[in-house]
Amino acid sequence: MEIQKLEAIIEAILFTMGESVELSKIAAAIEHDEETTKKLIHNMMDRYEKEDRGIKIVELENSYQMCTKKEMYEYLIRIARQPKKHNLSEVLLETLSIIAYKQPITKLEIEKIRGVKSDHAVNKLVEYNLIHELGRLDAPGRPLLFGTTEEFLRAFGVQSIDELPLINQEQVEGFKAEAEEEVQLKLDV
Amino acid sequence: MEIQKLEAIIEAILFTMGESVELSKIAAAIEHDEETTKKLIHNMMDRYEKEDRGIKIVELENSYQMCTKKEMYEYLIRIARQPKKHNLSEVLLETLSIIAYKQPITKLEIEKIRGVKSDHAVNKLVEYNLIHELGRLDAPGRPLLFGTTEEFLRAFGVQSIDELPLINQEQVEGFKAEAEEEVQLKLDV
Amino acid sequence: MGIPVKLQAFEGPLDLLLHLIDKNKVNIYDIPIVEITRQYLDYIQQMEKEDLNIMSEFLVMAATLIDIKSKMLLPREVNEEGDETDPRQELVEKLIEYKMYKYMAYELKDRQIDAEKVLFKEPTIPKEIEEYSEPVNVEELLDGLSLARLHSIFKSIIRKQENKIDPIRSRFGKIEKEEVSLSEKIEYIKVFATENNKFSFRKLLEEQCSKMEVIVTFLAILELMKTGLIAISQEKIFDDILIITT
Repeated sequence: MEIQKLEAIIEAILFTMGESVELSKIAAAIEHDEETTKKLIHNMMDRYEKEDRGIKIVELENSYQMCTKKEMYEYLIRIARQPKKHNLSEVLLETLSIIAYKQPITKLEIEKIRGVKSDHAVNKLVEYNLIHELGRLDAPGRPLLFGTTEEFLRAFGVQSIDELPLINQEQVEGFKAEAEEEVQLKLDV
Repeated sequence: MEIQKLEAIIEAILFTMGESVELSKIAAAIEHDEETTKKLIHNMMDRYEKEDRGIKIVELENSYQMCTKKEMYEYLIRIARQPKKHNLSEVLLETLSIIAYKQPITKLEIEKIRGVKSDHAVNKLVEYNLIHELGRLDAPGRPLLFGTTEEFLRAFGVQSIDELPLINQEQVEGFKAEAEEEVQLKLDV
Repeated sequence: MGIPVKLQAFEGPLDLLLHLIDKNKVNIYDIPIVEITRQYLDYIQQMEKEDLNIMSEFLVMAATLIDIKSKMLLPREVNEEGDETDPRQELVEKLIEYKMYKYMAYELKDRQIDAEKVLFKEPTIPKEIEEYSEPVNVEELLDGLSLARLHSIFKSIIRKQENKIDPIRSRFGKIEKEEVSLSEKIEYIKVFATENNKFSFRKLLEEQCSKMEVIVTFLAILELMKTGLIAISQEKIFDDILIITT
């Protein structure tokens, strides 16, 4: 077989295995002795290194493995961080609203209100830094209490959690007053 | 950045991820627009194909994935694990071909074409991850719509569903021509 | 024309029909309905009648064939354009479509054989990259979410929760608990009656904390009246009821 064909087989083997492959196995697959195989692989290693390639072959105790070149890491990170487009699902929004208005609140209480297990939602909200642990309830099992974070308040432009439900009440009142004023104006005209 | 460097990055990304990577993600990672990125990748695809390489890049509906060339199979199988095989019965293949060509399609429509109940076949294909639910039809009962998955493209070596073997219409014409010929023969006799 | 001794398994009525058309070497556009129908019926007679569901699908096709057969005997129907319609047409179209997909299935099978020879690779994402996680941007996360919206979500959850409580069943729950037993209540009133010779029914009720207790107390009073331990008197309607120990 031509050298090119043999190298192609070695490339395919190292690629698909992903992990390190013993020299003896590679040699058996291409039906050549280990010495020849080793020479072939070292040739490939040199070429991969010289050429502008994203991958290379490394030797590890008579085994070989294909891997990415270190210089590629910063680009790989860009790929790795892309899929994590954070967004608030309905479940998360629901859980967040309960915590915002009922804090400090235990997971059990949240579950009672929602009627479903809420571990995942609570964990996600903690991960998103929208809620955090406030301490423990002085009750059997000493369950964790959750509340919204400062970041959460800041994002809504609210000073403290006391303002949360009130703001809404005030808003409603405000709307009412406005509406009444308008009516009054109309009557005056 | 030089083209070689960009190609090296793309190679590293596709190698590392192993799975299919969307064009948009690759483009974002190399900080180029999708069109340029696509051109780059297609250039690489051509070169991988021409050169004596063991690996190649395949396109799957606007995503790209690295894989071994099929000529390598006989050597690889001496080392690598047999890739999972879907042993598809005639019923499953028939149902799958209907879904592939008619997607999005409801179970009822499949059954109309086949003339038999198809729950089992559809469920099996979903289980094999060859088809999946695409949503619901805006019709009474809001029936589920099915379509093929990326795994389907991979399992059948198809780039995109538009590229499926033979276009319906042509095939129909072919059948018609065949039939007419037969009729003609009879008339001639 | 005979049926093959060994019955083939057919996927469905269309599959069988195509087989018969092929076997008879007839044109799909010009199905000799009488002959094909006869063979079709012969075939389903030999079928194992174990699965009625499968059987019924074959029978529907048989009925369709017989329907076509009878229509063939009648003068041809004419459509709006004045053309004669072939009663077989609908079936032919169905058969052609089905045949096409069967053909595609073979094509797919061929492709699959090739595609199976391609091997992929598991992701081997270096640890440094895998462990990297983008810090969450809270502002962006909450973008488009107003306090009013959050509040309305909260309100709707509370409403939902309230709706979940079945008013009738929730009361059943309290009865089941039987916190107040009638016999205990009777004992209680007996003691109360011996301590106070004459007492107000209303006052007695005021001492009861739950609705359930009120009801049981009332029942206890009735019971004690029946046994003659107490007597009651009321001057005018809606007046307080006086309970007197006899």
